[in-house]
Amino acid sequence: MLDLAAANLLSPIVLSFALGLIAALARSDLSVPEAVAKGLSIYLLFAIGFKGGVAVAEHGVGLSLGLAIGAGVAMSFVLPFIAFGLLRGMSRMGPLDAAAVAAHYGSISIVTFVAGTSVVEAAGFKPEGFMVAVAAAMEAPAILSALWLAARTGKAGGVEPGLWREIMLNGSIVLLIGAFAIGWITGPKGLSEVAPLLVAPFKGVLCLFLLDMGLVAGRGLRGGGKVLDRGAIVFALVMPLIGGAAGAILGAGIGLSTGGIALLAILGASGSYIAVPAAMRVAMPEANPSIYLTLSLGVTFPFNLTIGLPIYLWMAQTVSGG
Amino acid sequence: MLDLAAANLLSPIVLSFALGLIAALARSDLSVPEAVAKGLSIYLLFAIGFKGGVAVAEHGVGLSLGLAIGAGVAMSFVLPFIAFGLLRGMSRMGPLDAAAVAAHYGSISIVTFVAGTSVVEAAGFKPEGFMVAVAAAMEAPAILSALWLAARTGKAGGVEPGLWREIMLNGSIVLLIGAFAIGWITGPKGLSEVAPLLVAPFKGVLCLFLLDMGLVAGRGLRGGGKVLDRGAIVFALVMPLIGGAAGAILGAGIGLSTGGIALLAILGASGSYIAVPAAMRVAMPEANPSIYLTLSLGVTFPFNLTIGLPIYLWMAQTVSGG
Amino acid sequence: MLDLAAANLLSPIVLSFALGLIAALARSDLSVPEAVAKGLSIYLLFAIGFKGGVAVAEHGVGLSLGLAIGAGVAMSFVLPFIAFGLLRGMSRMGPLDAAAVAAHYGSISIVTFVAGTSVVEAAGFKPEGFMVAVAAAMEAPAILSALWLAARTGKAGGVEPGLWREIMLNGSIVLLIGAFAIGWITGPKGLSEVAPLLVAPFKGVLCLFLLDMGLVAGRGLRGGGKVLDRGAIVFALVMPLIGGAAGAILGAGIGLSTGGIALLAILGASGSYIAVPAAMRVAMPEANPSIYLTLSLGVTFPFNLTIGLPIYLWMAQTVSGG
Amino acid sequence: MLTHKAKRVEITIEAVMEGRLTAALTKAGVTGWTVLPVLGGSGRSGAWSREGQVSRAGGMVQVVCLIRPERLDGLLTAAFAVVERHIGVVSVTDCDVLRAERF
Amino acid sequence: MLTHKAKRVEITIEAVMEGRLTAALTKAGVTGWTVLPVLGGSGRSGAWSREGQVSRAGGMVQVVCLIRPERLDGLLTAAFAVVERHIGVVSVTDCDVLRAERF
Amino acid sequence: MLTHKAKRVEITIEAVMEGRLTAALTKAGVTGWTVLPVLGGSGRSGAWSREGQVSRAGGMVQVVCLIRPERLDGLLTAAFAVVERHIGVVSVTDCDVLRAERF
Ligand SMILES: Nc1ncnc2c1ncn2[C@@H]1O[C@H](COP(=O)(O)O)[C@@H](O)[C@H]1O
Ligand SMILES: Nc1ncnc2c1ncn2[C@@H]1O[C@H](COP(=O)(O)O)[C@@H](O)[C@H]1O
Ligand SMILES: Nc1ncnc2c1ncn2[C@@H]1O[C@H](COP(=O)(O)O)[C@@H](O)[C@H]1O
Ligand code: NA
Ligand code: NA
Ligand code: NA
Repeated sequence: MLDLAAANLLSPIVLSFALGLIAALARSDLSVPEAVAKGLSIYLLFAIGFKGGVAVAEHGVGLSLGLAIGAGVAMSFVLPFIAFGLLRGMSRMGPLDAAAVAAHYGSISIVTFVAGTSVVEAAGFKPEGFMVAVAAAMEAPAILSALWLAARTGKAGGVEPGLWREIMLNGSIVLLIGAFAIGWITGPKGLSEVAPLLVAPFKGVLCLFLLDMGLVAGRGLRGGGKVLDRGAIVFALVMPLIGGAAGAILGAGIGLSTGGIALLAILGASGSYIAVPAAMRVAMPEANPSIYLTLSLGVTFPFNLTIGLPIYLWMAQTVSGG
Repeated sequence: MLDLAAANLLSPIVLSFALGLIAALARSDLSVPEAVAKGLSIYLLFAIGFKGGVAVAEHGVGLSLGLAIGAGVAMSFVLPFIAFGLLRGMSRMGPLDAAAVAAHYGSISIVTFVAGTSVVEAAGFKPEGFMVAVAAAMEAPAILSALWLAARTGKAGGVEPGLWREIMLNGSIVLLIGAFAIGWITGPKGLSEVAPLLVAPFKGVLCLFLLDMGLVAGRGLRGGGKVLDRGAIVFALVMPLIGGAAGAILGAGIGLSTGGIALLAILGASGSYIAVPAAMRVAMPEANPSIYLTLSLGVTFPFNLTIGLPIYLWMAQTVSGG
Repeated sequence: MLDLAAANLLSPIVLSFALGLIAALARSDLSVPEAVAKGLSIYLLFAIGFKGGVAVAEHGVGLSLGLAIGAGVAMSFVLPFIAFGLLRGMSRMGPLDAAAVAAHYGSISIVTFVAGTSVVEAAGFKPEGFMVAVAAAMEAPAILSALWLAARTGKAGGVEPGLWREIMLNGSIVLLIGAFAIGWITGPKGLSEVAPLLVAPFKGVLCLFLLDMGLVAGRGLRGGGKVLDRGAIVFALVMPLIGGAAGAILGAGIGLSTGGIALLAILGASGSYIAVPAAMRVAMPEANPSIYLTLSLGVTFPFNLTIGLPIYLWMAQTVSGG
Repeated sequence: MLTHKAKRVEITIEAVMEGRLTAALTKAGVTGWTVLPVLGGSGRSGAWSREGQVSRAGGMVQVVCLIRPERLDGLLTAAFAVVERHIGVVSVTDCDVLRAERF
Repeated sequence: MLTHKAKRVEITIEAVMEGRLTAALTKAGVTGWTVLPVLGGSGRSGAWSREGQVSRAGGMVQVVCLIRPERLDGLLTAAFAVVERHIGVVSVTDCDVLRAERF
Repeated sequence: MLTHKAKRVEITIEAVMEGRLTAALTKAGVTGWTVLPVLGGSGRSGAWSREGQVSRAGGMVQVVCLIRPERLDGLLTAAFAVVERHIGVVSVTDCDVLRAERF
């Protein structure tokens, strides 16, 4: 596992993230235009969805897709309760902020998933293609748990119907599922037409995207660092390990391959920083965004990208005996 | 032809468009940033122009280039009169709106041309490289016809000189012709230097671009659908078939190859949604943009992309006996 | 050399620049969105830095890196004084504007460097990979010389500390050096992962970027042409030859390879139009930006790209006897 | 030129709330507004900039409404219901407009 | 600080007309203005947003002019000639400016 | 609705100076502002547009501050020190704000 961790730390992907982080902390004016960053993320979502769909077209799904989605959705519902309990115990965070943070850790980070796929495949494993569908299914349930937790504090407003449509149809879910469907329908023949764009340059694009993630995380840390107490930071390093272990155990339980187990662990371990923050701004505007964004993007994301991914892969190998 | 149509409907390109359309109709917040969409279209125009120029450098032009441009320009002038007559007969549209719509159908859609080139080449035909020059030449003449039609209603303002320069030098014409010239000058050697960017990833980029086209068309349909009566919608499905047939017959008449005939048919069938709308906003501001954009982009474009392209290719095979 | 010049003039890269220039001078509305242009430049900087670092990982550095950086920094300090003297003698420019222009010619243009690398490698030379580090080191020193020159006129404000950090940590320097470091650390293995994005499509991306540079240069010439007298224009054609000769002689003196000598000549010859203008706006707001931008971007950059690059390569071959 | 008295209301609000705000305006009978992008800003909840945002959750927009003076109160009441729990600011200026039939 | 009375004119107009508007302003002797991008809006011709546009025909921009009060009428006349047949709105506000020699 | 008198200050300034301006505002005790992007403009130093810029040196931004009337002078003095040697314009308008406790 140490070899793996070292190899991961010195990969172009992680180093690109580190470059962005350092540049932002040093207050360089280096920046990736918003439109370009969004363009890169469209590319990544389309590519990962498409390739997942093609893998399913090639190898079929069987029962395991349903089981994996069920396991993922259950995790997304349950993890916020664990996170909320930990936060209330470990840090001085109020119940509303704690509920908002908890939502992030039940949901998932698609970039962590993408980077994790790279690591898992580089280590020679072939995860199930349908795991991208599991990722999409795990985005939203955690928000429900968080709203329930917040409602108990009496501070969250009623959830208007518009919000649910917004969450379920948010751009990244639609793109991921849509590209997955296109890949499934067109299969290997379709992939061969678009492979020169979607397959070969993928890792390079991921580097550029992570450069921007580093910049954003660094800017967040510069501004948001002061709102966090020590307990919150420890939480942001421990919670992913709990989520990762949960994913690994569930994955082994439902009989996924080692690669699939690793990806479910990664989904459990990762924290949202796109879909959930947007929902929180609408539904719990009084919760402080600096807290949840800094934890999720500034602490947990770098932890997962550097040290976490090899750990989750090792967990997967351990539980699967592979 | 049915095989071809089915294959086309299930291609990644058409499915990407469908994904965008569905996402917009379902009111997902999925969106491609304006700058990225413009960047993709610059790529597509540059690539298609460049490759056309290289094809001419390899195979020469002869008389046929002049003939094809003449045929294209003539079509662009004449089709608006047919369109105007049909619209006045079939729908309740006023003369000014009808003239504006007519301009769109005389002019061309470069994305339809690009998608058509993919279909034609996938079917094993090698269209003349100079067809991109014909496409560029067909953008503007229809505007003249529409202004003449509108002038008869006494409602179009005088056309200021600045407008003509604007139309002839609009970005997409200049880029297409310029890239064509660069390809012609540098030939296959030049292409080999830029092929890894302009050739292999082309289809993948086209998918992403069509995803955005689907989003834009869907948003337009959501808002603009209510301004259209049934007659106008039927027009938007019949007119491309007329334009396509005209192009196929003219193309056969001047002795183009089967692939070239198909492309001229596609140019005749397609309706503008970039150059002409801009000119209409300046010259006929009283014409309702919802009408012409919804027809051209929301009805005719999807029709052409899905069902039209195989039909025009079949027309070309029929008239050329190939 | 004439062959080389002719081949360069008819390369897709130079023709793309010419297309942009012509389009802008003809007042076409063709434009590349700001965000896309910035995205392309991030790509180019990341790719050139990364490949430089990999080259160093493969071939080592030795003493020559230090020598080359020393030579480059010295040139960047000294060239502004020569430029200032020439400008005050040849044109009617005031001392403040002359100091600002001088800063540009001591500093470097990274796009000229990138295009030059293409030309040098196409001619079969393998420049030292560390030349990108030299390029980064040469950006800033010239600003110091210019501030000193301006201070003598009593017109430049005191330089606040914030400005220095801003210059040293400006985005392009950080990205270039950072990517260089990543390339050095990950070596050929890292490059193989990202090569499909960073290597093969590089020339094509450079074409699109130069299309935009042509557009910007053309727009600048249209507006800024009138502020220049004949002497200033002659300066903008002679100064790069002086800088180029200085670079070639220094490069030979410190024992660089022919390719490395050519790149040092190109760095000496090129004029900044990103880092230095920004610094000038802050530190010398009274200097007229139309003057320095038009000279650097509208006159010297096109000269270098078309005629200059082959000349500097020829200089390098002459002094190295190769 | 003939002008008419009107009010210019400028509402700076989170981008995620734009749709809700314009829906509330529409419901209150306000049919004209213009939305401007915002690059960054500072307020009680600290400073932010567009570049520091990963998500659509982050940015803000500025909604400008020109409205007849007698309709101002309805507009402010509708807008206030939306912005109440959210960060952002609202300002009102007297102005004159051309083509009053449009408002 | 010493300030001077001036007028702030805000013209929201289709992007395709921007060049024509600024040309008309220049002809009327107005030499200072600032152009802001517009993300979307709503008016008598319905709602639109930048994302729903394929073409440069679609968007709008906002042109802001600060001008001495006595020159307002010339500006409005020039602007009106351009916007007359087009969609868009014009508002005028009283303001004070620093550095009046610039106007 | 209950509103309070305030001033709206609009400062159009080079993008490279934005950081210096907001630092000066902060130093003068001003904590609220909004930054808008600018597409282009024209003034004594000629016309420019975002598309004609290669570098961050070129563009401008507009900083809008809503402030209590009694704090206006401090703001203008701070802003003036930054914009003094630079191109750009400053205008001040009377306005009313909701939620005055925010200012
Ligand atoms: N006094 C002000 N003047 C202008 N804009 C403001 C002001 N206060 C707040 N804003 C804007 O509203 C956003 C949120 O402010 P706040 O709710 O105070 O955190 C800020 O980021 C600014 O964009
Ligand atoms: N009352 C208003 N307040 C602010 N902006 C408006 C108003 N009415 C119209 N607009 C702007 O002008 C555009 C065209 O308006 P219209 O000509 O009414 O369709 C709209 O899309 C808005 O951007
Ligand atoms: N009268 C004005 N009204 C609005 N904006 C102005 C005016 N004068 C100058 N500007 C803006 O300030 C910038 C610099 O102006 P100047 O310092 O006069 O060259 C211009 O490019 C405009 O964006
Ligand atoms: Na999770
Ligand atoms: Na047509
Ligand atoms: Na130089």
